[in-house]
Amino acid sequence: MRREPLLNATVFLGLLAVPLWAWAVDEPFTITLATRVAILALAGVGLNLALGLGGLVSLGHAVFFGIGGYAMGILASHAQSYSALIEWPVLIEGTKSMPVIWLVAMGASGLAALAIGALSLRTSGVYFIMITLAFGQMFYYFAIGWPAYGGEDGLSIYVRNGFPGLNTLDPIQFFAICYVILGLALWVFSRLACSAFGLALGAARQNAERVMAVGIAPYRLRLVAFTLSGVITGLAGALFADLNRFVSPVMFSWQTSGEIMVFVILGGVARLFGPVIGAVVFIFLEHMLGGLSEYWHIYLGAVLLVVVLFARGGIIGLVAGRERRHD
Amino acid sequence: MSLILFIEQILNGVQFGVMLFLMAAGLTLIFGVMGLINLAHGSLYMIGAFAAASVAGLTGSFGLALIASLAAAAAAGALIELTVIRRLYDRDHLDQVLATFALILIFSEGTRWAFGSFPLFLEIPPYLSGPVTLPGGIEYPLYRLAIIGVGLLVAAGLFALIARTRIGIQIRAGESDREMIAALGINISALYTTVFALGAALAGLAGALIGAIQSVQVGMGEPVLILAFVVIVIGGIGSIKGALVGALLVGLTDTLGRVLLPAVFSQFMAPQAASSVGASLASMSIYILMAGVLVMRPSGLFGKA
Amino acid sequence: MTSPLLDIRGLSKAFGAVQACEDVTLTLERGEIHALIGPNGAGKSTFIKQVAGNLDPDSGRIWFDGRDVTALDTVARARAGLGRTFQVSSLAMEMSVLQNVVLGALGKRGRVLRFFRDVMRDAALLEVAREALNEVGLTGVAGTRVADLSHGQRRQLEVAVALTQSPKAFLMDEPMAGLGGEGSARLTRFLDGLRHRAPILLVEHDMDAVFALADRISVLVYGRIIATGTPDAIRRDPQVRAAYLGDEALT
Amino acid sequence: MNLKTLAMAGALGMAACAAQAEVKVGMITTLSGGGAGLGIDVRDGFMLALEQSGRTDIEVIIEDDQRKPDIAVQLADKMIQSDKVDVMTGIIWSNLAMAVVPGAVAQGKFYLSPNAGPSALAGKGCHPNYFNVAWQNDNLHEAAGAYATDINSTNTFVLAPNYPAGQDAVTGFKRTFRGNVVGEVYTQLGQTDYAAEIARIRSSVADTVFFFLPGGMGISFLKQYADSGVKKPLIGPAFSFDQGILQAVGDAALGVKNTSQWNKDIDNPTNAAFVASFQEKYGRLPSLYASQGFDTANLLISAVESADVNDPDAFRAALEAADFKSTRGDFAFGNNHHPIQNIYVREVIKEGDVYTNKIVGTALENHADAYAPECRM
Repeated sequence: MRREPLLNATVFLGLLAVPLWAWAVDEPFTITLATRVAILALAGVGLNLALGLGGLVSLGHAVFFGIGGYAMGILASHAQSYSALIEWPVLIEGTKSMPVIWLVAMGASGLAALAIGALSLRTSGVYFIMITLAFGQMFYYFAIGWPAYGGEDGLSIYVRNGFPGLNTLDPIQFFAICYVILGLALWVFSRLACSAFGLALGAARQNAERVMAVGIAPYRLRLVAFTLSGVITGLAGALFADLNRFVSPVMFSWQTSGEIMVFVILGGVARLFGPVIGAVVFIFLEHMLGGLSEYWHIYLGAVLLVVVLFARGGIIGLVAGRERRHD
Repeated sequence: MSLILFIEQILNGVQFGVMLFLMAAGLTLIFGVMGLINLAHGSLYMIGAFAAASVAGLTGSFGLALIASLAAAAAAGALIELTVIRRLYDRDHLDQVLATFALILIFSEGTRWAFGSFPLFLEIPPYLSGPVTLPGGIEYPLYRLAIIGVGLLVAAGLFALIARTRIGIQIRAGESDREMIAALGINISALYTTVFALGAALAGLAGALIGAIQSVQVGMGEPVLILAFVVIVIGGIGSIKGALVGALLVGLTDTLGRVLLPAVFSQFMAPQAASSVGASLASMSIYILMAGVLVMRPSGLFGKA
Repeated sequence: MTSPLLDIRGLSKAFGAVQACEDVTLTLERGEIHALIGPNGAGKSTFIKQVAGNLDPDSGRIWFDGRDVTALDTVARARAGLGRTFQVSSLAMEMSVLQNVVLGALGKRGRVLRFFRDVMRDAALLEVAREALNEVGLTGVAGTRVADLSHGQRRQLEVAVALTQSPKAFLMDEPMAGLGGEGSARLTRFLDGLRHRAPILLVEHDMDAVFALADRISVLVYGRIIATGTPDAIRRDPQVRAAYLGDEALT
Repeated sequence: MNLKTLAMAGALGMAACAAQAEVKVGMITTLSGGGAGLGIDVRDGFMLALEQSGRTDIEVIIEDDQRKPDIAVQLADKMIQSDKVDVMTGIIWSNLAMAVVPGAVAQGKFYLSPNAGPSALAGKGCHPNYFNVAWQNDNLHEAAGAYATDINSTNTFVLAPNYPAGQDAVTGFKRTFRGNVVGEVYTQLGQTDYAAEIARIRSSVADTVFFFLPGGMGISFLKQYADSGVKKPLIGPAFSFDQGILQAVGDAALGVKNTSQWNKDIDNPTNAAFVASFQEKYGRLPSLYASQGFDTANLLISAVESADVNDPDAFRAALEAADFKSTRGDFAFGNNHHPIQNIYVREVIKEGDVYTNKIVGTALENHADAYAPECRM
């Protein structure tokens, strides 16, 4: 039995079992935590597409996370106050329907990723890291200074948005939605990874010269990957906003980008379940260490340092050994 | 805006740029020689400021405080180079980013643990405080002129170090070809530790100098760090000249953006809205500048392609 | 008589004061192996990069298969049918041997933006890929990670990837580099048969291979072609002897 | 799960574990990272009052929000869902309050704000279960405007960060200021260099400068302003002049006028006892945040004494009565559950080696906030 699939299955079922257990014993906060893990893992799956498969070290993925969040916040706040979003040239109303919000979030973050990617992918290496960071900062300062939707105060939505046939206010039902979406995203990721696109993208990460010499343009591949990545992270942002019933510019901050990246690296870059395991461990650490000391960031830093220095390939690498995805 | 005010604002931009240069020089040196992205550079800046504030509090001497800042930051730099950083040279940027991010967490909370949550006190020494009148009737704080002076001295010193000295030759060799320095029989580990400590000392000096006119507190390093990264990316990573030009560009863009953009918007908007929109755009201006430079020149102004 | 498949005219490239390539004119006819030789620093790499599309020439034009490709980039030239192998093996090191050749097959067939079908189960691509591996004799290591291959096997894989492209012409940059005598001999035999499928522009240091294989040889010295001709003619050319080839090399 | 639970049973300390607490209080505040000083002061003031009351039936669960809205929301969910708290308190920052408070009160919890008072919660968004023990955000700025008017300032220059609280500050100041605003500048949030702004102040015709720059921003501005040689008097709200910050500013702050609803020299027995006991227990002078934490706890204790928290209407009425001894002297709530109080003008002085404030006048008497009329409750 290969250890990585076993680990993946354990984690994925565990992520289902814990909230079900919490539901049975009426510990709703544990369900909320599990939901948080699922959503952050989803954001990580998005980043992993660019970072893991494409080798694109983006320190600006908070942009898409934030756009997804604000898509939810803006639509729901207009629905909440019964004011139209746009009256001219066509009347667009707000909405409290999750599926509509998701589509808007994915569309908007995808467009943003397309535009940012088109410019950023002209650079590479450190320059790419920094230009994506710069775009993140632009959105961050814009959101803080933009008074229409709350500026730094953000937007509060009093009631969680609805999904047909479900009561989203019930923690376990909202968890179910997030869990299913995470599962779908993982499935999409696994398909992409072994598709023609995934092969070419991976090859472009390892050796762009080779890919060009066989007549494939890496720029286009990377732009598509970056856009898809933004779409998934944007969807996570919309769910995250719904979990908290709140959005704020913090979602755009570079620390948010950093945290999403930490999930991916902690779990294992380019591994299917890397972001999931990373998010589980991160949230767990946050709660364990946060209880130990006010200065728990010291311990978090130490743990991260140990993982980077001594557990190359992240936690999955530690447990399951070096990646083997060959026929 | 009067000419005098405009010149004063240009001076402000230059001073801000020079301050950024002190941070950026170390970053770009470390990247150029070792190929390392050091997010913890902001922590070294903070350590310099805290060391200076502590020593100034004990001895009352600003000179000793500056020496302490150099020493403390260099020592902290050498320490992390020996224990952590040197394991990262042959890693990819991703690992470097994460490991040095972890160092930020450790340094920030460690400093808070040692010094508490309240800002520390560090003041301008009496002989440098207050304004002086420049030709043309411009009143300008002496201390800011001193910062410009120190920054330009450091720049000149760095150029001389790299162009003239033995270690400069080694640094240049290291930038162009890492295997070559090994072949030349140079002790690479010692060179790397030295360069890292030098970069750290510059950051510490910047922290101490700036701490006197700003707030010495935990977390003071990260905003400056991001700006310093913007600087070296605009200038081209690894280039000291690029860092200087980039720093001045960023300093001037930021200062003039803050001054001019609200004025521009007030031509056709209500004052409060104009001021607010102008300020928003001003805070985005340097990032727009950076994105623009990179789109035109993907390796910065003086970077190697 | 048809026009040459690859027709390079008056190519020049300078780096500052250094003229790395000066008025180079060279053709590749269908069915031939045309070797380019020259001492180190003669400008062979600069020349190859211009032909492949990595470097823009200062002046001169490149015609390929009746088309002016001077303005096209590497990707477009590869798509036009120029199959390239690199001097230093340029492969996706973390992938398997089979994945590398499938990648080659994929490039030629251009259906990269397929997101859901498992590419390693695509029968059409696999057939091309396995055929190429078979030709170079790498079938046995199809599942091995490239990083775990020997140097010689990587050289073979370079050629296999180029084969999957079914190119109209091969551009091979020192394919024998680092191969032992036995490996060179085997590759020489293989290339000998390949010329009938597509002509080869061969840059090579291994003189045995060059003189065994080439229909024509061009000699590049200091960025200029000083002679072009059959191996025999080159062997006898006094200018070549004087400028480059030592007497022993020609006997 | 409750590793962070700080069970507090009055003077008995750890014995709380065994006691059956009647009232559970969830405190979400900022204890780590930037701005931790404010949260620590609120917490310490709050716990001091609880300890002095000797009550064993109030259990306090304290959590650190790291100044992140999403963490604050998550903690609120935990406290409401798992810990099943009755009353919540502790939040320092308006943006975090806006993230937590509407949801918490909608779920039937009481929220007592020890610091943040965003206008959205004072006007149309007021709620029967929301009480603000500190101030509405505009109050201290309104007092600054009133003071500037009192000293016959005709032209003033205003400076605030470009975020909602900054824009509110300027709005509040303008509401009571009768002179001209000749310059209005919004700075970047977290900005550390104010040379460009100071140059503009120097060249303007303003005779006073109003600034709202909380935390490290204020320290930087004050130091740079003092060094610039510009002599125009500064006026600001107390946030840039609390005990923690003043020591880092030093002489640069001396003589600056600032407005506050509290100071350690307000003359009443409660305040004198508070200042003395706080200093004794924690070894530092209390800040206004500590006083707000202290008052919040005493308000809660007064309500617990006279009503059962499980009877929301009675408990609410007990809170509205505000029958407790405030460090500010008389204390009363307006119709929107925000304080009606005096706001004083203080001046920064040096007592021995310590920089602190003394009250030099009263800017506004029995002042209610401007949003109260919009509150229908």
